[in-house]
Amino acid sequence: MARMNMIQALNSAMHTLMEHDPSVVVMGEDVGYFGGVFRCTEGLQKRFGENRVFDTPIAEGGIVAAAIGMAVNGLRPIAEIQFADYVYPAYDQIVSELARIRYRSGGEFTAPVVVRMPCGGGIRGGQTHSQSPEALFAHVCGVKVVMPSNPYDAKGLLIASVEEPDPVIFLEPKRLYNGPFDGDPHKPAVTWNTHPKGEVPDGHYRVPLGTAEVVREGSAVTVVAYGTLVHVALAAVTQMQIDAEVIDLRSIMPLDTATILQSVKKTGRCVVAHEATRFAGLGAELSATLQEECFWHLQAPIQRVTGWDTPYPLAFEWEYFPGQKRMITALNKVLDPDPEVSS
Amino acid sequence: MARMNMIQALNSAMHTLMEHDPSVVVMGEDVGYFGGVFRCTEGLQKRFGENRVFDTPIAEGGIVAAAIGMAVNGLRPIAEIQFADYVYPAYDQIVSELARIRYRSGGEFTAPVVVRMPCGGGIRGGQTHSQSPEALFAHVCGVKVVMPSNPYDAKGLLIASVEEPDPVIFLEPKRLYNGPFDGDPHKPAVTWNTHPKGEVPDGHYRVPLGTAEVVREGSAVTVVAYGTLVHVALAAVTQMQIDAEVIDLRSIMPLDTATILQSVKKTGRCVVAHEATRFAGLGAELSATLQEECFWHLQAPIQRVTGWDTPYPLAFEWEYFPGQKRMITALNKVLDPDPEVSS
Amino acid sequence: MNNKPQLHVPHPPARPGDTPDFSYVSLSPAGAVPRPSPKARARDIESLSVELVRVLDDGHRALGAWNPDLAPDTLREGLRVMALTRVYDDRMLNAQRQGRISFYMKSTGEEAVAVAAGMALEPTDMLFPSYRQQGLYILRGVGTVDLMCQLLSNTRDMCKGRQLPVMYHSAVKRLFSISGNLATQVPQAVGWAMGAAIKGESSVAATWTGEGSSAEADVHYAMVFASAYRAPAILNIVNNQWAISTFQGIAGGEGPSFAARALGFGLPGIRVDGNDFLAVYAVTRWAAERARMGLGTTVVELVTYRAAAHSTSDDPSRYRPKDEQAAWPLGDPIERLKQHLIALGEWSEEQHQALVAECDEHVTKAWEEACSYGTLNDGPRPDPLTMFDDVYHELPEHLRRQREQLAEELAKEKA
Amino acid sequence: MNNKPQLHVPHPPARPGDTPDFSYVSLSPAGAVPRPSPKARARDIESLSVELVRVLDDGHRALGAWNPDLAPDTLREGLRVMALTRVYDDRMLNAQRQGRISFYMKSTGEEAVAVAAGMALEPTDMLFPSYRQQGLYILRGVGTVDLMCQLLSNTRDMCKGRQLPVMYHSAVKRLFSISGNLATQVPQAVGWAMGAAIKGESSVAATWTGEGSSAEADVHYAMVFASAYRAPAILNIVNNQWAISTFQGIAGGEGPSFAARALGFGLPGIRVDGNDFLAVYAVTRWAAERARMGLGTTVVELVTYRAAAHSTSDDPSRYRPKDEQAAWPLGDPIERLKQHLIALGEWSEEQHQALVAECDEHVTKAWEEACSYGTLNDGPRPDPLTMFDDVYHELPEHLRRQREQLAEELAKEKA
Ligand SMILES: Cc1ncc(C[n+]2csc(CCOP(=O)(O)OP(=O)(O)O)c2C)c(N)n1
Ligand SMILES: Cc1ncc(C[n+]2csc(CCOP(=O)(O)OP(=O)(O)O)c2C)c(N)n1
Ligand SMILES: [Mg+2]
Ligand SMILES: [Mg+2]
Repeated sequence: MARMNMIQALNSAMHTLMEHDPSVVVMGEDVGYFGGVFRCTEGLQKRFGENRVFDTPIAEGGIVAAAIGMAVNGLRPIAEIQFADYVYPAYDQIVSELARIRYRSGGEFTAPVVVRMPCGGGIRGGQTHSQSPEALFAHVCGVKVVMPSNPYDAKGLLIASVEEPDPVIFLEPKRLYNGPFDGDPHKPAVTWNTHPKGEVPDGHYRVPLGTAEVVREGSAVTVVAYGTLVHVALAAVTQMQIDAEVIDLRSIMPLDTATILQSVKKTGRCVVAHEATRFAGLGAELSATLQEECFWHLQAPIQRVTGWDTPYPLAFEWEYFPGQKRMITALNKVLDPDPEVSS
Repeated sequence: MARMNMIQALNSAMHTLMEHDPSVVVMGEDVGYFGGVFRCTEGLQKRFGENRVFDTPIAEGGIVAAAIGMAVNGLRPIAEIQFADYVYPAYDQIVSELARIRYRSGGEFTAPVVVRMPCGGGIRGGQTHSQSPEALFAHVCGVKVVMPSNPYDAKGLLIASVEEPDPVIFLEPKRLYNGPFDGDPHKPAVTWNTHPKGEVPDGHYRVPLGTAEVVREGSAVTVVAYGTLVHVALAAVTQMQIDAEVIDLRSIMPLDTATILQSVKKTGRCVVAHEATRFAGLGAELSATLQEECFWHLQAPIQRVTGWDTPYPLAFEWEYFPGQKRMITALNKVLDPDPEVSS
Repeated sequence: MNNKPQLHVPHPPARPGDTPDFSYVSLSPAGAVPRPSPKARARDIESLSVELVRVLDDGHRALGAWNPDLAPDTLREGLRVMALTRVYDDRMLNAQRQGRISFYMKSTGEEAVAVAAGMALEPTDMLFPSYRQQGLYILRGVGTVDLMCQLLSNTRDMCKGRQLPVMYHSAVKRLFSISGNLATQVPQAVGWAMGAAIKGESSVAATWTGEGSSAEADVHYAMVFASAYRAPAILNIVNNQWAISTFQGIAGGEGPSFAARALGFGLPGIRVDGNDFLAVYAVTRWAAERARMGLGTTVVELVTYRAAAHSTSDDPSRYRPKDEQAAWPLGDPIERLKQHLIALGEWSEEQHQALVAECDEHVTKAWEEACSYGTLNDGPRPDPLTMFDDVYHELPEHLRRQREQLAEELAKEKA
Repeated sequence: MNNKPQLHVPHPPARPGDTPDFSYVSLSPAGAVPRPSPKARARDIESLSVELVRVLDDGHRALGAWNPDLAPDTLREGLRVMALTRVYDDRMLNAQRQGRISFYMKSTGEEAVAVAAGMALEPTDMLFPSYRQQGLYILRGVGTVDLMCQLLSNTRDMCKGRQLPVMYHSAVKRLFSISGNLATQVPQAVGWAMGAAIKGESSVAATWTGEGSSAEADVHYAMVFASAYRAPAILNIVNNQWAISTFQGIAGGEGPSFAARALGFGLPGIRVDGNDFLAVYAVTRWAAERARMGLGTTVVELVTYRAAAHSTSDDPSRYRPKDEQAAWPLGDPIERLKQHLIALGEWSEEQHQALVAECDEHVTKAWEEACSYGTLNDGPRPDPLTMFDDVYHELPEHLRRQREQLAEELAKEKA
């Protein structure tokens, strides 16, 4: 056991994986000698050599394509995309190829590639360093989609993802790299040092894909969140002193529907939350499924807490970010719905 | 007025636009001399010359990028992507550029490009000639998204889209090119000849973006659909002899929420339907919004009728396609919900 | 030359009604292009990208340093595979016309770019073809019945009914799954080759893509990565002059050749007569040898002509002269190899007729067997519920439920 | 040369602690490279892609056929803009260090690739820069205050608070909006140029992108389209040796040069000393003249060195020797132009000091004014509700509601 931030936890995961399995390789822009712009791959090239950890040209489509070829050849590539905002040049290789190879070849060929990328805002990155594109992958069958909210899960999920026979899009909320963040930019930053999930085993362990975690039990309302919004939700319900259940999805595809449904059937009220834009975002899927499955238990319409349907503006980052205020408004609506107003 | 199928209507729209506005140009793979693999651009090069209608290299990203540059230079390009399944190489230029230029330049630069593409299945196209990627664009703020279901709307929407100051993703359900299709592949194909929406004015008219059409009035249940599913819905409710209201969205972004809400508040029951895969599809957005806004009016959970969350398999096209059977099952569920089973 | 910029749009030399004209195809005499050592530095052999490597001359003799000196048996084997490919293509086109399969794409006139190249490689080399190299499947011994079952989407379809006809694959024969999305396989092949290098294996990856498709980003990625990492790969660009209705000049622009695209990346680019079995074999062998020595990727432009329609959905008479193929200066690959063997005294018209008859019979038998496993319209049908398999390695909960829902729909149908 | 393939990974010649070594940069003597006619056929001038066009020699004289023979006033104007750019960069870096702005990117050491090229073009030519050509904005007279307000995201920010610092634009000055997504502007510039050709206008589009970014698909698209349609465009690849921590060899691979990538497309590729004001001017002028004659696109590789950190988020001492710039063989563009002017008797150290002082004062004043419109931490702030504008040309209903919701959030905050 050691205290780690999320960067160290991811680094530890890659160390562990590479020690155990010679077929694991790490590739991406600036990941080699430099160790990555967020330092997630620090020390890997020194330890495992250039044959297994190397810088790539700035060509995200080429990175994913080459990783696919390597995976078809029996390797287990971990490809880093420097920012999730820059994954779109690789979108065709992900959607048309990575997600389809098993299917279209009747299961004969597979490409178990993990594509890691930092996502989300809160670091003054402006509209091209802040995006959360998970819905754009969730809608594409054939890839799995993961987003940890803490160091422990980050390591366990990354190990599970690399060991997974299916390709995985691994999204890392960069605002959480150095500490949990409850959505209040005015508070001094906190580190993972005192957080229970900053306690990370040294060796090999997995957090299985497709299992959500109930991070806070409660019976008055359910908040379904992932990534940064888990911390915002916890802070908001604490502040409100309500008996809320908070669920951290961790895995977006496959989705742990059972855990969510069970909770909402219990509470009868639900808020779904993410940082990504709202329209046709993952919150819509969660809300739609929940109302299909829990309709007769619902005491109020499910509310979505999300980023606005605009790009992520630099100067208005905190007005964009779905922070505690937005969360509290939604929780209040759900706890005390007004049939006149909301319909 | 003339009788037209959807191909002729689109062709007529482009003729009309190009006659009226010298800045309109048409570009894409095989659109020039040949007139397009679906013949939508037939005769345009002959009429307007190679300077305004030309073949492009097979490089969808280049097509959209060049169209952006041309639009920034004051032209109004209509770019054809041969199949919607092949739009992903252009995804970065659409998401990061086309959708963002107005915003990031504070409104100083704009790129009013229309990207046309045939979508949807039902023509034995298999997994790479059948996709409906509308949700992947709807989630991206800054582009508008349109899908006509008939010749009249196709022409009016295309004219409106090209005259629109914002970029538009224009999706054409190719199964509807030659006739309405109610989802039953065993019936003989019908043409647009006898369909009222096959009656298309010769000259200039617009169907404004953001306006849905109530194509059938009713009070028992609302079906919200677009593209092929409009026809499936009409056939299904006719077969069931129920007093259903059927709404053709036509425009996905902006969405005519007012028309849908009004209908669902009236009927208290709703099915949303599209051909695209279900998970995080547009149906989720519709369902989520409806339950937020009409919760207290709903008599039953909203049901989604969609393609499955698999690629579109060639041999099982009709098992994949959300046809009347799937529609009827959903309608029955909504009309006669079983609180025990569905929750 | 103009005084003002204006949009220049490349034109094919001839449209329907015009006289075919291939004067734009620059040719070198057979035997004329020197063969450098496979260890040559790329910069010293740049002229290979604009000349045309040819071995067989018009008198059917094999000339010059690129002559691979193949044994007659090898040549006959090449002829057999090409002949079988052609018969297979012709028969499958008929099957499509008869409504037995829904779609087909022929490789007629360009059989050598697959077969000769494939023969020059080792069975352990991995191939990433496009949809027009069926010759590779036949060469590597994927059963004709298996191929046909794919076309029929029947109960024995290797793709389990999921893919358009011709989108074959074979893991055991090291033939990668064909994608409907053009050119995506090209950088994948480079990645595969990088993997071989990482593992210290001496296998080579070879990939094929059309000249039209070379405009896609993936071909650029492939060259960038190949250049950086010296991947042991061969990138074949099949220049068959047409991309559906689009003339090769739209993708080729003002460029000297498609092979020349390699030079800026420090990769050798070789332009070869794609209808000359011996030349294609020799160039592929050269590139493979070079790759196996750790000297990286070669780009090969195979100059050929798409004699058939693009696909069964296409009608080329709408955009090119009907008699264009007759004017094609590089002839037909089967005819040329046949005449060469005859000139060598190793083959005869009679033997050739017998070969074609044999191929015919083989295809007929195979077709009968394949149809017995189901066709579009009758016979056994694969189970629709399998459509949920292989999206992931296990069926996730949401797909399990959708599968159940479909099963109910199907049950209703029966009821 | 090895006997087995193995993954070759290109290395920079020196990492921290090593002695800098630029022997890999091939140089030509000033004045040595002949200047062909702008009407020359691309294939006849291929050597320009590997030689290095230089005008200024080590003795500060202007030599050879590429000497653009500029009037001293023009040279002084170039010097002034470069000096102002450098002062601006230095001061904005300080502002970032002091926490007044959140982020900054300097162009130090590569001012000429923007300023000299920009001066060689007409005001009606459209420019598509990357984030490291601030010199173009200064050259075209976008107000320093306006640029600073962008950096400050304040009430007068042209980007309305939406973009990262340095992502400027100016429609009136024909400077396209800078994208955070690398290289996307390159094929857009070609599209713009195609548009000019379609309209029959003689304006040229020029674009700049880094050598690292040249690996992106967009650069390939740009060359493919430029080659097909003879677009009147200039594609500048700024090879400043580094892409963040990544050595130029990762994008350059085994290639002879980045300029040489053009040749396979039949486009001229010219490699030029990017720190030589006169050479950059001359080459740009040549390419623009060619484009205006309807002869299409030229690719220019500007060889320079990124003297500063990649951005304020970067620490280059982690990946390259600290003293690398001192060893850079092409010196500093400002120093070289200054010495040339002095050698001509058209400038002096005193005048130069006065110029720098003037720039300094100008920047100080501008900064004061800019800050008065608001900074990160204090002063007036733009209205957050404007974030909903310009997503579309009109506010759609869903954004109107979201805007209302935000207004309520903000009202609560105040309350
Ligand atoms: C990404 C993508 N864009 C467009 C298409 C449609 N398409 C299929 S084949 C083809 C022409 C390809 O021409 P070429 O590369 O020359 O190969 P050939 O058919 O001549 O063998 C096109 C445009 C596609 N399949 N994929
Ligand atoms: C598509 C994309 N991928 C990655 C990045 C992250 N990134 C920003 S600058 C940069 C390096 C660019 O290097 P180069 O093109 O050489 O330009 P330079 O910074 O040297 O001017 C990278 C990788 C990005 N902005 N966009
Ligand atoms: Mg072709
Ligand atoms: Mg650089």
